[in-house]
Amino acid sequence: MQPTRDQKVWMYENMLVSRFLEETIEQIYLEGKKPVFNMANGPIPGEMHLSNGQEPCAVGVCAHLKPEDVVTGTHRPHHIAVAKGVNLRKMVAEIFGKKTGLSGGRGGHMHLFDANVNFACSGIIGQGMGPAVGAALSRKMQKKPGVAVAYIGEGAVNQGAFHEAMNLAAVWKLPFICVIEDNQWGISVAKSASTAVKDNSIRAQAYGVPGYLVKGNDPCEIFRVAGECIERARRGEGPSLIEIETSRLAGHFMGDAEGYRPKGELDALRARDPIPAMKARLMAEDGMKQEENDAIVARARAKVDDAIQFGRESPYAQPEEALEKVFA
Amino acid sequence: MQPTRDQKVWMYENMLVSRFLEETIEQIYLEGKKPVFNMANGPIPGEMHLSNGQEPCAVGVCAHLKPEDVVTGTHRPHHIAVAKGVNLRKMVAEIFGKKTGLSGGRGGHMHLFDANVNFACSGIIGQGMGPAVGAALSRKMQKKPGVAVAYIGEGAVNQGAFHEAMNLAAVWKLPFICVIEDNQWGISVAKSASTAVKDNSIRAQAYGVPGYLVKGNDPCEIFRVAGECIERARRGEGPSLIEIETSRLAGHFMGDAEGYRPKGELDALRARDPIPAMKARLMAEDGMKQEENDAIVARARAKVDDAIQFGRESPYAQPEEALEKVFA
Amino acid sequence: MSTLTSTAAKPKQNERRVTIARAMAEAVAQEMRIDPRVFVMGEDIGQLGGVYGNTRGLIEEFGPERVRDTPISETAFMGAAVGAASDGMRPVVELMFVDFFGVCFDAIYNLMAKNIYFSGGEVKVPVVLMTSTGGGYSDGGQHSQCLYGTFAHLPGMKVVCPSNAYDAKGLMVTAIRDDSPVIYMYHKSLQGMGWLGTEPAATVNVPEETYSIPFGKAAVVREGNDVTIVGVAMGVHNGLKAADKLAAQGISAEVIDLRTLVPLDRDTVFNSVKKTGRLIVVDEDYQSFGLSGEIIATVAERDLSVLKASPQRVAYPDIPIPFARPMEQFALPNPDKIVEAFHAMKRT
Amino acid sequence: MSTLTSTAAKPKQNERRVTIARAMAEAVAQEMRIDPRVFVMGEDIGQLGGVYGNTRGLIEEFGPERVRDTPISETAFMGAAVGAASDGMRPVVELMFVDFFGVCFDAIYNLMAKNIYFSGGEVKVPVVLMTSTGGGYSDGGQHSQCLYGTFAHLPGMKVVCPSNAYDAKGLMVTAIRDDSPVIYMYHKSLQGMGWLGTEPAATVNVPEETYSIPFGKAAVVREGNDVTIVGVAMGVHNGLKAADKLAAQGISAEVIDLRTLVPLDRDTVFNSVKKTGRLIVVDEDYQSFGLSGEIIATVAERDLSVLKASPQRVAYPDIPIPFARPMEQFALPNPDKIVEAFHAMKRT
Ligand SMILES: Cc1ncc(C[n+]2csc(CCOP(=O)(O)OP(=O)(O)O)c2C)c(N)n1
Ligand SMILES: Cc1ncc(C[n+]2csc(CCOP(=O)(O)OP(=O)(O)O)c2C)c(N)n1
Ligand SMILES: [Mg+2]
Ligand SMILES: [Mg+2]
Repeated sequence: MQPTRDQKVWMYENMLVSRFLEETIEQIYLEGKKPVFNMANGPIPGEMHLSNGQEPCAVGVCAHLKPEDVVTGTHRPHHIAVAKGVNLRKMVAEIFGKKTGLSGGRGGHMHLFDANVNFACSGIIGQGMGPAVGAALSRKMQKKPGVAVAYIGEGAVNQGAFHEAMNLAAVWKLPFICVIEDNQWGISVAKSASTAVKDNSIRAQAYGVPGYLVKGNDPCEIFRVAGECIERARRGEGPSLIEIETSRLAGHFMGDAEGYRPKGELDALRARDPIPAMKARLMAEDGMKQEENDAIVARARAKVDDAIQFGRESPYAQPEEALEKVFA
Repeated sequence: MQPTRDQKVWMYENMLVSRFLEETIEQIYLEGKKPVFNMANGPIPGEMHLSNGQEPCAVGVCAHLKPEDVVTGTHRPHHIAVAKGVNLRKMVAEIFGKKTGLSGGRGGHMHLFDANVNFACSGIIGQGMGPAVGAALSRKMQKKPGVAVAYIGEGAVNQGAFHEAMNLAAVWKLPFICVIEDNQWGISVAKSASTAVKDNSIRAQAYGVPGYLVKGNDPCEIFRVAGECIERARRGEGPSLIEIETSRLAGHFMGDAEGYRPKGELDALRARDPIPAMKARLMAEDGMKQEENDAIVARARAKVDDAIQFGRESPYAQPEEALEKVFA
Repeated sequence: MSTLTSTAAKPKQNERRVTIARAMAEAVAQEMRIDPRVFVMGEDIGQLGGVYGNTRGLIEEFGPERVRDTPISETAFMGAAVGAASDGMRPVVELMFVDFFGVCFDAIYNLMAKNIYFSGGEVKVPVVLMTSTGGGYSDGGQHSQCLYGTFAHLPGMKVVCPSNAYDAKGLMVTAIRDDSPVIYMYHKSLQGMGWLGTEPAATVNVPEETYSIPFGKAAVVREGNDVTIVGVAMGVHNGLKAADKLAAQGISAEVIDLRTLVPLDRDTVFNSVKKTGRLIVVDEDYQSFGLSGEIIATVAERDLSVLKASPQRVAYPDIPIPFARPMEQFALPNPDKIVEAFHAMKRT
Repeated sequence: MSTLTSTAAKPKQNERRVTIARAMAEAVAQEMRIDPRVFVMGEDIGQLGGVYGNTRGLIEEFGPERVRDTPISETAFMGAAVGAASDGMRPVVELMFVDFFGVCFDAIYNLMAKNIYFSGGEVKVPVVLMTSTGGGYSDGGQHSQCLYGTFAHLPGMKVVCPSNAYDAKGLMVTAIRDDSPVIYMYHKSLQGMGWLGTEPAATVNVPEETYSIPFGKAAVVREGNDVTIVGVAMGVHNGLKAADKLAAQGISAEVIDLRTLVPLDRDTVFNSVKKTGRLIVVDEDYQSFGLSGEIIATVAERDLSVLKASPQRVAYPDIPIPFARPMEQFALPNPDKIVEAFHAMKRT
């Protein structure tokens, strides 16, 4: 299953939105944090996990999804949320902690929930698995359409939740796909130091489900494999697992000095940045001209600028609103 | 690696000790629980998980172990404790809750600890895995001899602890063996309803370690496979996994009416009781005569009788001793 | 003060008397009949009917799609309950023993309890988590705990602890209809399962028709003037028995069944102590940093002057639960300890 | 009353001033030098030196065998810590944020905390579990909790919560030498990590040589006569600042740093309240069913008559921790709230 030209453009544009968003957040995050970096300060305080480099994982899968499909993201959720169609204004406002944000500022960047497009995430490693499996169960029981996709990092695969949820989805033959973003690092710990197998795709065998390894951080290849898995799930044939070799172009979170990275690694990864690669491909294979590119870039930029402006200018909730929304 | 005649006799005798122990406990357990079955009553109150039928798993593995080796058992620990050489008197006294028991009656039948032979267990499914891996780590770090074996039920394999501990043992190449007792049931839930693969041995591939399936509930075959795994671990070549097809000849716990068992299953399993089979084999292959058998049976019986008498006649701790031994 | 009182104390001729186990199953069945979104999952809750009988009969009526035995994978199925609930279902999920919470507590307290807040109320999490509590039958330290304080301490979960079958049914109906997560803690020795040595007073008349009991309303199960005894679940029965003993000594005890810990009916407790001037909290959970301290602090911080004597607690000591009967029984709260506590109170 | 007092308040010229992060790492290193059984494991504690700096320098000195980065498998490595400890090692293991306890709590509270008891004392479990607590820097509801009450409620674990580097070092040494499990909770905003907006008063003079501080001895960090303010970790600093403000109003506050929650130095608290007659408990953990209730109950149950006013608490409200700065800061305890609590106290 190959993406159409429109789908490629969609993927490219969403990768750009995601990247522009991260680049803008990065700048704003640093406001108020210089000369002394103090996470508590600035317009965007707290931890900030940027997704630069991992955009292909988001767009290659989500290109197949409709709003009714369910996605759970990780602690590094922006690219996935963008590709899933989370309301960008509300999402950015949430990252700023504003009243107009997805949760009115209660959640923050690791807790983005958009019920309209069935997106959720958690800051706890591996804990998107169970809820996605539960959503898949809900669809099966209600005989409603929709698949559920859980994103998870390669480090998180060593968490018990992965194992339990994969088995449960397989036993119950649920419309579920586990997408592993293998960026080779769990904070400062390399995959080889944390994971007993080279490729997590082999772990699919432990659940009797198809397992795929996608190399090259290539949106089109991810699209192809994800398409198969999602179709399979839609046909009621059960879950599958995809491991995607991707790259983390930023620190684990902002402020990470990355002393643990081997020299040269980052440069090598940057040289393989998937976004210029996608642009080149569209130009080479799909006859995209510079003008069309400029228009796409401008659209992406405008979306981000609009959302950022909305987020920045929105007011905070009243402090005492903290006490609300504990219960439904 | 085939067991010697002595090893076979050792296995046979320990299976007998274990079985006689369970049969005697069963009787005593029912004292005070008739006509109304109330778990709280009688000389042995609380839950009681008997191991009848699973003795081969215990003796086939433990025949290779020395006191210095570490074993963690499950909520169904008696057969394993017997084969590991746990002090039988103290163990029985513990099951009675007596002051002379392994913990003075604080633990009970799901919490048997004997530091002299490095045996421990837990009533929580899957939670023997981490401690056994930790003991294996300790040996490796201290460069002390010894392997660690964790027993786990086939139902427990679907618990996250299994996955995490297997991966950890494999990444750190520890002298660790996971032994799965597949009795086809987790309380009332059949393996097929809980487990996405037919044989858990395939799950070894998820950790890049050797995985074995042993059929037939045969102590000698278990001995052979366990021997390979344990030798491998002793050579410093890392962990492995063994799934043993065994049979649960009793209810999940005493009082279980087993309405969920298919008709005829129990009779079929009883017809394949591993203890008469082992006797027949010793007679056929190793020239065991009836007299020798009688002597073995008598020895086993005597050991159990002695331990039971010790346990029964021992005093309880003073009630207020409950407050002691919370901290070391 | 709440006007609701338990029916536990008033058996009538020919009335239908029902165990907590059956009251729970009946409430779930009635809700399943009227609401196709309600389903049950957990270990051994299908053909076995639940180890404690509280799902008995459900699989026969509703089939294995809606009454699902799970693998022994609490993290997965608690997480799945959250995901299914947010997707429009109303799962009733069982954690067989509350003691097992440690294998899946992240799914419970970081997801189930917080997703409503993290979504600003946009996502609902109508999960009922049923779990068994309590000891007294020598099941050892990993199968006998109550952990009321552990659950009640962490925000985002409502916590229900019925003491009798009437309340068990009405509170279950309320729980299933609630759009927030509810931890429904049932005490094994109140379940009416003979094999657990049940407390007979928990088995009471229960109407066949559906009814609900609001959360956050304590029940004054016995009125009195000299001392207020506060508890939940088995603590209520211990309190009632102690009240009988105290009555024989001419002391009139009021007994309060909190029924829900979250929300907590602090007013009913405070008003009772205002009347009696004395407070004893009974708790089968560990003593320190838990329910007993909270109730005492609730009264003391609001108005110390209502207390005529130092409040007391009769709680489980801060030790793991021992297996042996003499040690376990020594450690458990009981009516005599409550009577002693009354007499030991330091008058101001 | 304990005669130990914190050195936090007495900076001298030219003295060595050390952060809690460094004091912890120094204590661990010194113990590792003299005891080959001590080792460290956890996520990112090797080359990274711990997200909060408390293992910095260890891998360079002791190598990756004794300073082990783990997979993100808390259940496995907490369980492994128990197994290694019972086998003669003395693991110091890190749970990066206390908020993550839910993925591995069974290994902690059903194994680590109970195996000594279940073995009748035959097995020792010398594990130190270091874990970071606290919020205030907008890290959201899964990365900002304290959970003091959650850990202190469950028997079998000692619970340590230092407020300054001097105590941090001495308590760490005691923890490592203890044969029982110790939960060592360090507050992120006291770590001396600039990127977390550290409280400067936590960075104090720390002797280079090894010393230990006994568990169960609270420190009276400021003496006073009119009110007793009790807290741990950040609560102590809030208490000290409130005491300054109260002093400006002519009110003399005594401030108690509990230092360890288990064992709990109830005597020091009680004796102080006996002197002052008034009690305020400061707690950054959730208010209900936790530390604040326990401290109030401790005084009230022992002798109500020592209290001259209704005791008060300044604790985290029973809500998940919000991300947005205005909401989070609104919810956190602070010195002004303590001063207000003093004035709001109902006199008897
Ligand atoms: C249960 C749990 N343990 C630890 C953490 C801390 N933590 C946050 S992100 C992270 C690394 C995750 O690595 P990976 O899954 O590969 O995702 P990545 O950060 O590379 O996207 C860790 C250890 C956590 N959030 N939850
Ligand atoms: C975490 C946890 N969940 C559930 C239980 C309750 N339980 C006790 S034994 C058991 C079945 C275990 O099945 P299996 O692992 O196959 O062992 P078997 O009983 O067959 O020996 C269950 C569910 C438990 N003790 N711990
Ligand atoms: Mg990664
Ligand atoms: Mg089994």
